[in-house]
Amino acid sequence: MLDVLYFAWVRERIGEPRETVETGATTVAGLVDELKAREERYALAFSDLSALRVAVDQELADFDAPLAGAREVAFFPPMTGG
Amino acid sequence: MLDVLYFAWVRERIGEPRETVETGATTVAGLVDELKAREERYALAFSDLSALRVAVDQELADFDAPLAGAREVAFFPPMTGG
Amino acid sequence: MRIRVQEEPFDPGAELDGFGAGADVGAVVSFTGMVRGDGGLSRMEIEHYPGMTEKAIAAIAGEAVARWNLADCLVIHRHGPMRPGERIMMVATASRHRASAFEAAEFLMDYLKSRAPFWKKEYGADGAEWVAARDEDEDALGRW
Amino acid sequence: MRIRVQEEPFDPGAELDGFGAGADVGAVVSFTGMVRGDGGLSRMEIEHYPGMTEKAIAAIAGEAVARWNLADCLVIHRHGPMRPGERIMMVATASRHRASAFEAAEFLMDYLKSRAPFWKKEYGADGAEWVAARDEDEDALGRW
Repeated sequence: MLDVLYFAWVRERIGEPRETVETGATTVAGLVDELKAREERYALAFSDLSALRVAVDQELADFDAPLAGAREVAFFPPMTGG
Repeated sequence: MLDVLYFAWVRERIGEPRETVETGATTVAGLVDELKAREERYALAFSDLSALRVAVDQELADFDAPLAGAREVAFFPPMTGG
Repeated sequence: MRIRVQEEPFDPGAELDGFGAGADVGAVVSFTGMVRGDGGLSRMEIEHYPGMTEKAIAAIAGEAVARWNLADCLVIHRHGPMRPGERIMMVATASRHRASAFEAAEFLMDYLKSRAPFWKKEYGADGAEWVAARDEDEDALGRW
Repeated sequence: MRIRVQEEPFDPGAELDGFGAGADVGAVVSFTGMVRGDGGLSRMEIEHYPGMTEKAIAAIAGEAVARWNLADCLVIHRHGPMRPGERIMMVATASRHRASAFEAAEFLMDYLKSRAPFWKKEYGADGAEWVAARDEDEDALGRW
């Protein structure tokens, strides 16, 4: 069981801010593939990974980061704070 | 008739903050030579010109700056504001 | 070190009151960022990632304190709706010397811009748009 | 543009209140310099050149405003006696963008340090001494 969070336009494309997923994926990229296979809105949101950033348990991570032990994964565009 | 001002340790060595001098000097350097010839305290204050800065009519100037039309000349060490 | 993530406005003058007090502090630098009303912008909305935001800012501020040996460091960043002229965020640094206070403040700004989980959405004459990150902002991290 | 040369203390928070207000200002940077109590320093005295001081600061601030297209610029510099922990001076800059506000503030500091007629005398355990200008301060002007 993994909490998956979406922010900014990723959230808008997917249509919800968070969901809990049952996944067998061992990496972030594996999780993305599972989500893309689900529905068109996920395929659209994840169509260009270079435009996305990911955090695993609230730390910035790469798409090949392992999911073992992770409780929370978040997807969002590059940050624009400051 | 020229007002001559001294600041910081130049003022302390010369012993007064300002004086009015009658001078025939045409440049700052000429004025310095006249002052040095006056008394030991001036010779001491002006012994190392590289340690001094000069302003003519409240604008930073060089020692070879002309005195024509000047009303006020000031001598002081490099500034330490901020 | 004082870090706040909040929806409410803040008063930079009041925040700086007493900041950096102490006989070994010679320099305090502050930066305040405001919403500009460029190109018909009527409002802005900032989304953030509660939980991660605080952690990310604490890590960035902690690195600034360690690297420039700061006596104190302050970061305030708002989220939610804001109008032109309103303050978005501020940082302040207190240090022995001027150069380190300036450098640390610029470091904080560069990292907050690209490494703290905030996203700006602008509402203007042509509708709403998420602000795109700029390559220069990412490149700016290279100087540290 | 606001320039003040004064003996009295000042309150940076109050000075920043309302500074840089306006819909085209996105960034305000401030710097405040304080007396450090290093090496047994008990007090400091700042001498200046009344008349020239104001002109020199106005020229420096005017150049900063023109060069970085500042929306506003503030310089306050004290003279007279001061104790450790007291504020000596402050500058503030208001600009559209962050980089120009930071650069202009650093420019102001570099020039005020070496081109405004102030001289510091420090009173410590070993007596009184005029602060010597440092080569680095003069060199710093080379970057502008």
